[in-house]
Amino acid sequence: MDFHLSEQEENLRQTVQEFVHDELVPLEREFENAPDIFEGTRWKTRARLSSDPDVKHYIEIMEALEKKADAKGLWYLDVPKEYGGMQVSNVAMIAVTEELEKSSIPFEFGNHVSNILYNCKGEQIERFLWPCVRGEKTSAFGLSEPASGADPSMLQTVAAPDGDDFIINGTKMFPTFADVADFVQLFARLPGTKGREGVTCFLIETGTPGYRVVRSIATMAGTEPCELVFEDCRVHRSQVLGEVGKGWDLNQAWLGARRFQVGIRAHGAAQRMLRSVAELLRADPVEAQRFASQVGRFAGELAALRTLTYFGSWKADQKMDVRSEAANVKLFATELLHHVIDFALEVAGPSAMRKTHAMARAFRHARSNRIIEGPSEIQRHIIQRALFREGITFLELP
Amino acid sequence: MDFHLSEQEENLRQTVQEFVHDELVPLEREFENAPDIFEGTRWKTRARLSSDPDVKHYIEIMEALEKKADAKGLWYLDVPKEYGGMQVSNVAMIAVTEELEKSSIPFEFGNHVSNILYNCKGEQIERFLWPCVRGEKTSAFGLSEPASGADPSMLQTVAAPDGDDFIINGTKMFPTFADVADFVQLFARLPGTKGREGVTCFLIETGTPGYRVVRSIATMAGTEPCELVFEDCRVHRSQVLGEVGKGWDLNQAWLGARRFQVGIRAHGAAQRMLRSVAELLRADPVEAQRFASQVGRFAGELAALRTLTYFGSWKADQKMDVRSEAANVKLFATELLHHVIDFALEVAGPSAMRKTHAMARAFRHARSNRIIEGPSEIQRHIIQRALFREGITFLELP
Amino acid sequence: MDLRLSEEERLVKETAAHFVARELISREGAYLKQRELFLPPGDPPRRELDPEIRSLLTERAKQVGLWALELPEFVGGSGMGALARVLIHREFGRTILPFEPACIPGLMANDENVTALVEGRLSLAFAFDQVHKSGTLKEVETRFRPESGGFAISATSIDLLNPSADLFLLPAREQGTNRIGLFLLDRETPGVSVGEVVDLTADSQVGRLTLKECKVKENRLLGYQYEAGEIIACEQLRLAARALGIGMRCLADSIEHARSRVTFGRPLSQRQAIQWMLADLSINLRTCTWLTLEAAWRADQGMLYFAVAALAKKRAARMAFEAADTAIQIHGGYGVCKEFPFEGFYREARLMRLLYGCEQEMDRISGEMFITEGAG
Amino acid sequence: MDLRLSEEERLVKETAAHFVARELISREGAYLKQRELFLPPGDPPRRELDPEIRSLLTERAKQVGLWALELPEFVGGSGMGALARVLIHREFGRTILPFEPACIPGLMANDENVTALVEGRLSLAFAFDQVHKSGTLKEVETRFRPESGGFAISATSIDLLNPSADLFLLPAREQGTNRIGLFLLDRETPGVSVGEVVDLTADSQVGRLTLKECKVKENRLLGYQYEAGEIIACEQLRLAARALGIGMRCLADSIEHARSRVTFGRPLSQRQAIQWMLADLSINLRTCTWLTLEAAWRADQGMLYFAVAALAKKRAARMAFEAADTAIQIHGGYGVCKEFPFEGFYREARLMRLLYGCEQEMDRISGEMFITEGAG
Repeated sequence: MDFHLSEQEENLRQTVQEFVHDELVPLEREFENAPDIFEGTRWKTRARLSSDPDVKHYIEIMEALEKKADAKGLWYLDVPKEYGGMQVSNVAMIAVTEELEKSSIPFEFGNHVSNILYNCKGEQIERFLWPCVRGEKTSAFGLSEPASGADPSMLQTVAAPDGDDFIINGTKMFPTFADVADFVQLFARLPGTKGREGVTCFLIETGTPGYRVVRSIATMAGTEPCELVFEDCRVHRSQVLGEVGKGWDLNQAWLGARRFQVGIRAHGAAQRMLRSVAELLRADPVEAQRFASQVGRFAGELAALRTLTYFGSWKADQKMDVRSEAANVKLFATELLHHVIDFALEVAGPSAMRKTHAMARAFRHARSNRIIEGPSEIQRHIIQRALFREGITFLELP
Repeated sequence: MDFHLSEQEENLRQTVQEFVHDELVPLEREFENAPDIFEGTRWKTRARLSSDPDVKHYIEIMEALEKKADAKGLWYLDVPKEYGGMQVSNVAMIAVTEELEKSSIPFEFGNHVSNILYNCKGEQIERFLWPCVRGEKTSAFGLSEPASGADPSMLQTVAAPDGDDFIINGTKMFPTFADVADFVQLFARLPGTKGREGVTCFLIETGTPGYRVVRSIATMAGTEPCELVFEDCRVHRSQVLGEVGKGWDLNQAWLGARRFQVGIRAHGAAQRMLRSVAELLRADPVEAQRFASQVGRFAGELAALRTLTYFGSWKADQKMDVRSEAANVKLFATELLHHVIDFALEVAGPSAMRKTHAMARAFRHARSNRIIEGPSEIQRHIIQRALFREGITFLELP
Repeated sequence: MDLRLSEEERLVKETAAHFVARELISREGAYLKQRELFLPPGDPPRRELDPEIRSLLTERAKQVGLWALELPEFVGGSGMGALARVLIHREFGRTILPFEPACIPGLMANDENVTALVEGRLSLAFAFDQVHKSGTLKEVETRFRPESGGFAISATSIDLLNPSADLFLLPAREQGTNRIGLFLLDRETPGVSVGEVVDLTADSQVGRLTLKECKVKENRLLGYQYEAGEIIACEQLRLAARALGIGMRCLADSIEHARSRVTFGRPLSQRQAIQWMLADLSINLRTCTWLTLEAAWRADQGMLYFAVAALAKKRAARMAFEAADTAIQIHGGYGVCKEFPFEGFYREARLMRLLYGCEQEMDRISGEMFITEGAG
Repeated sequence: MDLRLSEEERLVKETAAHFVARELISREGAYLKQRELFLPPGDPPRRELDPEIRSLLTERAKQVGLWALELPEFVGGSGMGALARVLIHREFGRTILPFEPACIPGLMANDENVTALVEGRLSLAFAFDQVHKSGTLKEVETRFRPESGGFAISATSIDLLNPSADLFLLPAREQGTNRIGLFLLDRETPGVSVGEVVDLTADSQVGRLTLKECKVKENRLLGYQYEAGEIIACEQLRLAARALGIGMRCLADSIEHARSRVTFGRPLSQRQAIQWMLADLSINLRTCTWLTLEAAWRADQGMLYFAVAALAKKRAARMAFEAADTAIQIHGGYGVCKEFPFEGFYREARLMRLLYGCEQEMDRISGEMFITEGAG
C-alpha cells in the first residue's frame, strides 16, 4: 500500500502549487469584489454578454492567466493524448484541483471537454469534439425535464426516426449555459420505449431549426439554467453520440466522472471558508476558544473527505466500478460544505450576509450542489443499492 | 389561551412537590448504590425474588414511601372514580410525574393499572381489574412475537374457537415481568384472519395449562423480558377482553396512553443527567466554559419536550385524536434522552462508565426506549401518515 | 389549562389569515415572476415590492386593524397583546411577499412622531446591531452621556438593517455608569450618518450607521435596561412567529408537491426518505409553535418571558431554515429557482438565525445559567 | 499511489481473518448463550471468557504469528508494522469474543520481563488514565523525580483499566522540569496499590491505582515525551482498527437481517429509512477505513502521524458506536438482547469513544491548531 503520488503526479502537483502561489494568490484581493460570473471554465461565454467595464477588466485578467497556465504546460491536462492532451490520471486531476482550490480565484485549467464527447466518431470529431478541445466551442447538457431528473422512465422527449433523420419533440429544464453554448448534448427516447431502453444522445447545434432556448431561469445560485424546447427538430442520424438506444449509459458516465471533482472542489471551498473563520477567530481569542472545537471537527471531516476522494479517484484509475464511491463523495462533500458554510456564517454573524461577502456567495452557490447532478437522495439510493447487492465487499481492500 | 394548571391540578402538583422534597430527596444519597431493580411500579414482584439482604432493605424503604404517599392522598390518582380512584386528568398526571422525576429515587405512585383493563366486564372486573387496582395482582402485556412487532399482519398466535372456549397456540417475545405477573393480556388472532382483523385480547392467568413462561432474557437494559409459549392453551370466552376481533384497537389505546408518560419521564431523566453535568462543571470553570453551549442547547430542547408533552396530554384530555401527538412525544423524548446521556458521558469521561454510576445506568436503560412500545421508525411512520392524510391542520390552533 | 384560542384571539388570527391569503399570497405569482426572458450574467438583483402595491396594502392592512399592532388605539394602533401579535406575524410569515405590519413599540405611543410613523410618513429602524451576537445587551458599545437638556450619543459603526429609515431606536451605554439607555434618534440629527448601503443576501439592505456626538433632547431617552430588553424580546417573538409561518408554508407546499410528483413510478409521498424529512420538520414545528405561544402568553400575563422568547426565536428560526431547506430539496431543481418562494424563505431564515441572538451564543448564555443555578 | 495491499499485507490480513472466523466467531454462540432460564433481578453480570479457552486461543494465536505484534521476532514477537497491525486488529474487532493479541510496545523489547509478557505469564496495563481526556500528555499529573539509582513516582488516584495486570506502563511528569517520562512499574513495588476494582459498563473492569513514592530503577525509564506519545498513537490506531471491525460486523449483520426480516409485507431492505441508515454508515466506514490506513502507513513511512492517528480514532470509535446503534435499531427487540452481539459492541464502542481522547477535546485541540496556523 502506498499513498504517495507518483513522481509524475507529484511534479504536476508542484507545478500547480507554484502557479497558485505565483499567479493566483497575488490576485485574491483584487477578486474580492469581482462580479459573480467567473466560476468554472465556461465563464467566458457568459461574461462576454456583459457590457459592464468591470467585467471586461476581469476577463482580461483571466485570459492572461490562461496564457500563463498554457505556457507552463497546465492546459489540456485531462484531454486524451490522441487529441494532443496530457491524459493525466484521475488522481492527478484531483491533486491539481486541490492545489487550485487553495486560492479563492475562480480559475480553472482548460479546456475541459464533456467527457462523453470522446465517444464522437467520424465527422463528429471535427464538428464537435475538436472545437471543444481547442476551446472554440462549448456545449450544454440536456437531460432533465420539467417532470424528470434522475429517473429515466420519466424522460419524455421523443426522437422519432424518419429515414436517416430523427424528429425531436420535447422540453428540457435546467441545462446550464445552454443560452450561450454552441451545441447541446440532448437525451431523448425512441418512440414507445420505456426506462433506460431507447434513450439516445444527440449533438444538436444552437440554431438548428426547431430547437429553441426559450429562456434562462433565475436561481439562488446565480447560475441561470435554461429551458429548451424542441419542436419537430430534425437531426441527421450522424448526430447520434455513441449508439442509438445507449444514451443512458453516457449520462451515467458523465455524472460519474464529475463527482470526484465535485468532491475536491467542495473540499477546497470548505477549507477556504474554514480559513476565513480562523482568520476572524485569530483576532478574538475569546471567540476562538468558543468555536475551536467546531473548527477542529470540520477540519477532521475535511481530511476524511479528502482521503475518500483520492481513494475513489484511484479506484477509477484502476478501471474499477466506482459508482458507489462517486456517490459517497458527492453526498459527503456537498453535505459537508453546506454545514461548513452554515458554521462560518454563525461565527461571522449578520455582517457576512452582505451579498458580495465570500461567505454569502458560498452560501447561495452551495445549496444547489445538493440537488444538481443527482440530489443527495439519489446518491444514498446508489449507495444502498450497492450495499444490498454486494454487501460489505467494498471494505475488502483491493 | 391559558397555560396555567387548573386550581385542582396545581394543588396536586404542589402536594407532590412537597412529597418529593420531604420524602424522596433526603433518600437520594442512600439510593446511589441501590440495586438496579426498583424501576416502575412492578418492582416489588421482582424484588421479592431476590435473597439479597440489601434488596430487602430497599423494599422496606419503598414500602414505607408507599404508605406515606397513600396517606397524603397520592395513591390511585389515575384510577377512575367508579373504582375508588381520583381520575385526575392526563395533564395532571404529567405534572405529577414531572415533579416525581425531579428526584432520582425510582419511586412511582400506584397503583397503575394497564389502562385497557378498564374494558373488563362482568366477572372479569372482580377477577382481573379489582386486584390490579388494589395492587394485589400484576399483569404482563403479550403482543410482540419472534417475527412481529408493530405490524398486525405478522401476528401469528392463533386462538381457535372451540365451543365456548378458544384454544391458543403461539409464542410471544419480550413481555416484561411475565415471569412474575399473575396474568397476561394476550393478543391472538382468529384462524384465517389477516391484518388487524380477528385480533383478540385474552386475559390468561399464570398457571393456566398450556401457558408457559419459558425463560427470561438478559438485555442491556436489565429488564429481563420473557418468552411465553402457548400450546393448546384452552381459555373460556369470558376471558376475552373487550370484543372478539377488536383486540388491535386495545393495543393501540394501551400504547397511546403511555407515550405522554414516556415523554415526561424521559424529560425528567434527561434533566437529572443535565443537572449532574452541571454539578461536575461547577467544579471546573474551564470545562464549564467549554461545555456551556451544549448544556444550554439541551436545556432548551428539554423545554421544548416539556411543552410538547403538556400540549399532547391536554389534547388527550379534550378527547381529541392524539395518535400523532403521542408519536411526536415518544420519538422526540427518547431520541433527546439518548443524546443527553451521550453528552453527559462525554463530559464525565470514562470514570462514569462504572457499572453502578447513574450515567452508565441511564446509558444502558435508555437504549431500549427507542425500540420498545414502537420503535422510532414506527413513530415517524405514524407522524407522516397523519401529515399526508390531514396536511398541516395540526397547526390550526384548537 | 385551556389551550383553545379565545373568541377574540381566533378573530384576530382569522383576520390575518384572510388578509394574507387574499392580499399577499394572491400577489406572489406576479411578484416572483421573472421579467426578462434572458438574464444578465451574475447574481440576480434584489427583489422589491412595487411601491404602489405597498401603499395599497398598507391602507388595507390599516382598515382591518393589522397595523401598528403594539400601539394603543388612541394613536391609531391596534392595541394587541403579545399572543395576538404572534398569531398575526405567523400568518404574515406564510408569504414570500415582503410585507408585514409596521412595528412601532408601545413605548413610542407618546412620542411626537408616532402619528407620522403610524401613517407611514416616517419609518423606524431598530439599530440593535450589537445585540445580534447574543440576543442580550451585554455587547452594546454605543455610548451616551448626559448633557445640559439632553444627551450626547456616539458610536463608531453600527450595521443598520432598514437603512432608509427616518428614525432609529437604539440602546446605548452611559459613560461611567455603564447603565443602558434606550434612545430615539432622528436621521437628520447632526452627527448621524448612514453610509455603505448595500444589498444583503436576504432581499433587504444594510448600511453603516455612525454617530458622532449626536445631541438628543431628554425626552428621546425612552427607557432603560428593561425597556431595551423588551424590544429585544418583542423582536424575538416577532421573528419566531414569522419563522412559524415560513415553516407552515414550506411544510404545506412540500406535502402537496410530494403527493403529486412521481419518480421511479411512485409519488414522492410514498418514499420514507421524504416522509421522514417532513415528519421531523412537523415535530419541530409543533415544539416551536408551543414554545412561541407560551412565551407570548407569559408576556401577556406579566410573567418573566425573556428567556422563553429567546429560546423560541432560536429554535423557530432554525426550524424555518430547515423547513426551507427541506422544501428546496423536495422541489428539486425548482427549489432554488426564484420563481418559487422557497429559496427566498431560505435566505430570509438564514438571516433570521443571526438576528437578536446567534444560536451558539444564546445556548452558551442559557447553559451558563443552568450550570450556575442547576435548574432549567 | 497504489492502494492495493502488498502480498505480505494480504497474507497478514487473511491469516487474521481466518483465525477470527475459525477460532473466535465460531465460539460466539456458546459465549453469548444465556446459562439460566430465569435471571435474577438486576443488571446481568459481566461476561468473561472461560480461562481455559483463553489459554487455548492464546496458544493458537501465537502459532500463526498473531501475538505480540509490535515486538521483534527475536523476543518472540511478530515484528509487524503499523499497517499490518491495523489490518489484524480490524479483523479481531469483528467478533464480540473478548480476545485480541497482547499489546506489548516495541520499546519493551529489551526489558527483563519481555519473555514473561510474551508467554503470558505476566500481563501489562497502560496506566494512561490522565491521557483519556484529550489524547495528549498535557493532563498528566503523575510526578516523578530522580533519586540515587533511579526515580520516585507518585500519583494520587489513577483509573486503571485492566486492573489485574502485573506491570504498569505509565507517563509521569518530572518535578521542576515538567518533562514527561515513560515508566514501567511492578505491581509489587512498595507504594503501589490497586483498589476499588469494579465492573465497567463495557465487559471489563477498572480499579484505582495509587502510587506513593514508588521507587524504580533507572532502566525502568523507557522513554520521554515522544515515546509516551507513540504509545498513545499506537493505542489510538489499535482502537480505530477495532472500531472498523465493529463497524464491518454491524453493517454486514444489519444488511443480512434487513434482507430477511419482513414487516408490513416487505423486507426491511426495501425501506428507505433502513437503506439510508446503512448508506450513511457505509460512508462513515469508508472514510474511517482510509483515514486509519493512511495514518498507519504514515507511521510505517516514518512520517508525522500522531494527528491523523488521533483523528482516525476519534472518527472510527464514533462510527463504531453508531454502527452498533444502527444494528440494534434494525434488529429491534433482539438488538438489546445479550444473546446478540450488538449491545456488547454498543457498550464497548461507547467506552472506546472516551479512551485516548474525548471527541470535543480532540476537536478543540485540532481546532486551536487550525486557527493558529490557518491550515488543515
